[in-house]
Amino acid sequence: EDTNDDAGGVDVEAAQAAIQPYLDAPSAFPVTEPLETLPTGKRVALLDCGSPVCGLFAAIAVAPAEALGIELVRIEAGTTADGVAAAFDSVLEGGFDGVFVPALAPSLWERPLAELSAAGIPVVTSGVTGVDTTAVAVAGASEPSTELSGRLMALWAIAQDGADTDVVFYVTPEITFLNLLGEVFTETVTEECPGCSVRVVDIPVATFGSTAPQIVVDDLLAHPNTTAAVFGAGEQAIGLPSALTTADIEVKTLFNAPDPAVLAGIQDGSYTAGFGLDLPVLTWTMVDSLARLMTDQEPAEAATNDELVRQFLTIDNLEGDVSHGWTGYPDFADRFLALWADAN
Amino acid sequence: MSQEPTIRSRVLRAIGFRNASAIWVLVVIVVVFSITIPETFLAARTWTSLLDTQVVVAITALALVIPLAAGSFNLAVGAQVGVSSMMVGWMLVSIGLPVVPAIGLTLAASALIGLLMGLVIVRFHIDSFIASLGFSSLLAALVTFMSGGRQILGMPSELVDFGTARVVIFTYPFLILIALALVCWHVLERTPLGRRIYATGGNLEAARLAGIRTNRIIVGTLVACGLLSGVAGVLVTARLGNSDPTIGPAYLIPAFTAAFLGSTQFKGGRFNIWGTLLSVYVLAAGVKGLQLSGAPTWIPDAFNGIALLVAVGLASSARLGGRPSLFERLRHRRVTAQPLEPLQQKDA
Amino acid sequence: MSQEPTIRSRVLRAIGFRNASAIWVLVVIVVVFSITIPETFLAARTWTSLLDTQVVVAITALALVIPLAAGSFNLAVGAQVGVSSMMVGWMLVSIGLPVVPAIGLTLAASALIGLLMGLVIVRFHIDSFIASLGFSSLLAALVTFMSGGRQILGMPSELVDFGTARVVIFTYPFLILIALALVCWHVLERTPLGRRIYATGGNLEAARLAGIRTNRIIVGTLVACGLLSGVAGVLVTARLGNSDPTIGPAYLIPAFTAAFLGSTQFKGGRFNIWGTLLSVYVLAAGVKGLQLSGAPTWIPDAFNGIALLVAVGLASSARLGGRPSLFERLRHRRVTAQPLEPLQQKDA
Amino acid sequence: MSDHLLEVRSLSKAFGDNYALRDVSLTVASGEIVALLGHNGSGKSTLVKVLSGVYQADSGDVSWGDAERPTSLHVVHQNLGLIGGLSIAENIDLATSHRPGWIVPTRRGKERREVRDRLRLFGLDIDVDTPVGRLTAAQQSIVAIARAFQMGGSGRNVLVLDEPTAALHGEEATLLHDAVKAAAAAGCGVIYISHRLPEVVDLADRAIVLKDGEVVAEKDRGSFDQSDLVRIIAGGEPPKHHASTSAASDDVRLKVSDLYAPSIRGADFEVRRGEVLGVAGLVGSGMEALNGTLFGATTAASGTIKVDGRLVGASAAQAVDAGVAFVPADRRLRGSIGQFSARENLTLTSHSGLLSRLGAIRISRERTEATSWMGRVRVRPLGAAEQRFDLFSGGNQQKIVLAKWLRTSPGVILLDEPTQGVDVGAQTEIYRLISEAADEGAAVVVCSSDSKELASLCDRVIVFRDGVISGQYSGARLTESALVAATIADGAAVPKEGVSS
Ligand SMILES: Nc1ncnc2c1ncn2[C@@H]1O[C@H](COP(=O)(O)OP(=O)(O)OP(=O)(O)O)[C@@H](O)[C@H]1O
Ligand SMILES: Nc1ncnc2c1ncn2[C@@H]1O[C@H](COP(=O)(O)OP(=O)(O)OP(=O)(O)O)[C@@H](O)[C@H]1O
Ligand SMILES: [Mg+2]
Ligand SMILES: [Mg+2]
Repeated sequence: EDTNDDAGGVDVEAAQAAIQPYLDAPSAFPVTEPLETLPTGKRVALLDCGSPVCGLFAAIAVAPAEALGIELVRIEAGTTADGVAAAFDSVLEGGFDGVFVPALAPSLWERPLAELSAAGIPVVTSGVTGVDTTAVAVAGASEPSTELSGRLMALWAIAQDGADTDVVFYVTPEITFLNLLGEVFTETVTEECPGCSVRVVDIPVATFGSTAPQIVVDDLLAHPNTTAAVFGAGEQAIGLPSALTTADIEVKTLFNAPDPAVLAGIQDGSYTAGFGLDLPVLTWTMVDSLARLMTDQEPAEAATNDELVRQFLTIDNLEGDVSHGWTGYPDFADRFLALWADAN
Repeated sequence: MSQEPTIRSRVLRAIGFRNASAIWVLVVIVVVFSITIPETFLAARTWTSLLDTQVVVAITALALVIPLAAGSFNLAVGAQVGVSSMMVGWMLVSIGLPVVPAIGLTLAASALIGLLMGLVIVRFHIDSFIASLGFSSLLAALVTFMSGGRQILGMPSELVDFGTARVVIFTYPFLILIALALVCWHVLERTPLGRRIYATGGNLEAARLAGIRTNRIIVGTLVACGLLSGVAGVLVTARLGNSDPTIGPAYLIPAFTAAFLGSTQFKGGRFNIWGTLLSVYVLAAGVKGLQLSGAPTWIPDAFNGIALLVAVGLASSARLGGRPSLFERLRHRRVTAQPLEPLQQKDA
Repeated sequence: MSQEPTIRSRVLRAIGFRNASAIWVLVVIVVVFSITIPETFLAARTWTSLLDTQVVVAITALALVIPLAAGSFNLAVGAQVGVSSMMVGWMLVSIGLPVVPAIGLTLAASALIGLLMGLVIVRFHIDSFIASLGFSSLLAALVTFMSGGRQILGMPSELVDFGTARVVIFTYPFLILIALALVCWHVLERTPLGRRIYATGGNLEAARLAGIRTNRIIVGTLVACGLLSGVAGVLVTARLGNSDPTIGPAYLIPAFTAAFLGSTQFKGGRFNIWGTLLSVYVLAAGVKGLQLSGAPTWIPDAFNGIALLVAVGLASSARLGGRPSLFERLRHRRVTAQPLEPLQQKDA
Repeated sequence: MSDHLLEVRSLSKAFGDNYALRDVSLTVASGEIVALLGHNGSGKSTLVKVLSGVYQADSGDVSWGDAERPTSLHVVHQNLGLIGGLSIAENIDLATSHRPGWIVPTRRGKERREVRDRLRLFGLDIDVDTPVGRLTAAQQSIVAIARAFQMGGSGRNVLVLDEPTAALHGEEATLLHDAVKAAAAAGCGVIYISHRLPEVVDLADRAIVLKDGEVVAEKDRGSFDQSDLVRIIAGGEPPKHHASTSAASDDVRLKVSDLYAPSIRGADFEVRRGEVLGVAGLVGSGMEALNGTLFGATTAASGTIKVDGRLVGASAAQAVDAGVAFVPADRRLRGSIGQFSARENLTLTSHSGLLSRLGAIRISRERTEATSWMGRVRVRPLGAAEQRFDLFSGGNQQKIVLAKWLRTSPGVILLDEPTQGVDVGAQTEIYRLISEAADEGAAVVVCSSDSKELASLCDRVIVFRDGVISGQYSGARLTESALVAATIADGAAVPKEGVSS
């Protein structure tokens, strides 16, 4: 179908142009400055929220930590208030030199963060928004990159269907960064395509892995004109393909930062696309930043500015084993090792 | 007292509030949504997807009914579903076994978990509530251990196709559910074994005095529960197309809700198969209608809570209330003036 | 056999496996980690923070013990904590009430929720298990409704300071826990009201026929439970510095685990306060030690499961086992070879 | 010796330091009815439980006939061992060990027919789908008995009946006696436990008396009569019971008018201060429902119940506040908290006088009080105030429940089957306590199916039939035989006196 007309005040070409840099190749590699001092013997705590994404961060972080001589301790936090509090107590008691916190709601660890910051222990985060930026040295996948994703995904949807666009964004309000993502997404659609329809539907975190697919199916059944469904998180779609099949629904699907399960779904044609986030590079960047922070060096500028490696992934450009996530730079390890090679 | 009931009064009794309040709740749901959102609610695909999406919850609830009938709580049933879902994925992908042996081994392992739980309960005289709490922690550890907290991807297509293939309008998983329900119903309601199970649940001490090997019954029902939750877990993986370490526990509460609501249906307080299935689908139909109507996210939760209270409240007040419920009174006036039953204490 | 036991034998009995197996599990935990990770495990701050982090679980468990003692399950207790945590945040931030009225209103609302649940149970003759399942759905809906699924940030500093302030080494929340435990213990174990509560839980019909107003007892215990879970919720908000809509349900399983494990301690099968507190801290100490040792993530879960089974198993087999447990036998050999009493007693 | 169906040799069983059985030996031969007698707590039920494998004996052994033809055991336990939630048919089916299989479907029509016919043998005609929990105590006994009489064809059966007639009287008891005799005649060995000595004298080929777990006497038919047994069991002649001497005053404490309730169709009567009113009647006559209704345990459909001028009947708590006490027939399910100690059960009805100034219960004082009351009603083991209630023997449980109410010095005492399962010695003791309570001003209502008990204990007896009061007896006309006749015979044939409503 031809989506290149400029009907209803939609500038499809502009949208297409805006997403073009992310269609065929990943965005730039973030770290280019060599490391000067090795953080040998430093102890780093990694908080594990228990979800598959956190598990991925933890698994990927092992290799760079080893290469840098960092002792990485994985501490189970779960997602419960007490679990997180107890885990941070262990962090505070454990005499760590640095802390890596992926994807934990900041509301659960405001107090220990203040204590860590007061104690001068560097903290880096990934996938956390709304955190006290003065206390966190490097926040990967935080506000700046989230706003960019919201905008680009909205433009992607407009680029697909032009003036007919009727898009739904699934948000999980409990996951703080998704609220921001949803806001930017809706704003962008209404700004760039006043005639298009956009709606935001909540998928509570408690429904992940159980009734979430039904919420999606019922929403799509109730809105049969929907052209694209955009998901803030992969967990929202656990069990979605078979639910869509049994309900005879066909719709374009786009995922923010697809996890391995979604990537596999893109590869086998269950899903249309994902706005890929290079988790391995992000994780290595975080470990690299910690290494620099613990040895009184400046972290990489792109890391501080939250510039991530991203690309729109489809069945056409996504190849290979995705079970550890997608990477735009299969040689990322070598690149980092090269940067670290001259340190002492 | 030994007067034979007429067929008419028997039918009326079978579908009265007292026996099947959930049917009335279902009727209300269907009528309301057929009026408010006829195009979507009455569409065929709404119903096929409804039948299909509840299969895992329904099988988990059946799995739970069996030990509950024998008086054992099993709070680990969600974790058991999670373990078998993970295990079948692990065998298929990480170990690379073919589909049939992988499923066979998974089911065997699931039954074994049930066996262990049963043995712990009867050998160490641990209350089933506590033992199964303990097991649910252990199984959560097992899932994390097998998965490292990550999904296992790339299930073979035979398994995934099986999870979504249809016979006419019913998916294979749904047909499996029906087959399992028939078997469980037959055993529980029709056979001496079923009677021994209910006797064990009714009064352990008295059942033992009646010569029933209650320990074997308890262990056996937990094995059966393990097996069924194993089937549920395999179907989860087949339907997801991957194994996800987080999905198990979410089935616990819906399964318990269905089993308990089901126990107030048809059999007047006994855990039973059809009441449980009915409950699963009544609650699901209500949620479906609300979601199709675009209700805010808190509405389905509120509906679940209210439906449960209303259905059980109708059933209990019809059964236990000092005076007959409105429905009973209307029925009495129309049908026959039966003598009141003696008001006696509840069961031992 | 009205011979008075010696003090020594009383003390020995009180801390034996049969009565207090959890103490032995605690001893093992402390010994092991004091040897393996002395610097971190024996640090004072480890213990003060351990005492403090478990306060909410412990208060929730106490809240649960009260209706359990009266024979009512309350599966909504986690949701109740969640509601009051959200409600206090909503009143403080969204409505802008001062701290004291906000807390007062929250506690009143929490008690009211308990009252409603109790009334539903006794008026409509709904099993507490089912009624509280229904309520937990309703309360989940209420939390979502109040919060829209989002956190409420920016609690007033008085509240947050209260959540972290200390008297010597104990935080205020911990002192509140101890005060509440003392009150609950006094009422349950020492007063006629407590006796009536346990009687209602022991045999509802017989308690009613002894002139106990069992309906009031049931409703009253649920009100008390609501109030305590309200306190727990307020403390959650005070300690986090914000209200989070997801935190409530997570307290359910730990609270149940502690209450049930606690029931096997000290009082031989009766739900009780000190056993429950002991259980909370035994499990927490084990998990703490494992975390400080850097054990893999699945180990704490496995520990929870095994500790629960071992503690309860020790207690039950010491109590029910045909022959004396190992511990009893050792004790007999070491303590004294008491002369057997005259084997036959003559009537007075 | 292979003639014996069952041989018990030197059996001992202790609970803690307390011997329930000591060196007990006995045999049961084919066709023989052996009566097992003894005071409450003497070990009878413990022996039954050892035989049926519930308890493991500490020493001694039990042999079951010879190897080729093992004896099979059929038991009615003292607490019946029925499952309240299952129907009559399902309960009876549970004992059928020779069922063709585990998963062969049950033929329900056939099963129901058989069960119904079997129950009719014992005089019970009832819908066999009724849950057992809804039956009266007497009906439940019949179901349990019918179940035990389901015997295999080998002829080598031992039937053990632990107080089967505790809740049965008159016609039902006679039917049971006939069935027992028929079973014995068919070659079955019977162990019959009872505190009712007349039926023992009638049935038993041999009587074995236990005392504190030891066999103290073994006598063959003809070598004992009722008074011999009383002497052996009670350890001396029990004091004769003398009915209350204080003339009942005119002061009405309990006034019942126009009472309607399930199975009661209009009752009017009064009980005066110091009076012991007996209520006789068959099962279903309204007799067994009366006290529960007066107490408010079950609500009346209409009518008024006044205690000392105060309206009661709405709830048990209201009745207790008005000074009413109620000892239900089912002590286990309705009269006690099984997991509580005897002490806690005894004081549950009132803690006044046991409290410290802060409102806490003073445990030591409570224990003293409990121990003294347990002594007064002769609970064994002596001084076991801390023992769990459900570990006491059946008769001793009954005594504790009684003591719990007498302790509160109630103004109106409602007793259902007050001495069921109580041994002959303690029975007189309980009668004395009841009379004393009446002498102190209580109005007592005793509902009992034991006409002898009513005749000897009561000042006046009213008879229920078909839910209405059909007769009233007092003074010289109040005799056991008059009551028996009045409860069963047709209305017209019975001499009546002051029939109300
Ligand atoms: N499980 C137990 N634990 C402790 N003591 C027990 C237990 N079972 C029975 N006893 C004690 O054993 C003794 C014998 O009890 P048993 O029930 O055999 O008496 P019984 O002769 O049947 O009396 P009754 O005529 O009252 O039924 C009693 O003192 C009782 O308290
Ligand atoms: N609830 C009951 N209480 C008492 N008697 C009953 C009850 N139900 C059935 N009966 C009796 O049992 C007999 C058979 O009942 P039913 O109609 O169920 O048999 P059926 O199905 O024909 O038998 P089958 O299944 O053995 O072929 C009837 O004569 C009836 O009087
Ligand atoms: Mg006995
Ligand atoms: Mg007796």
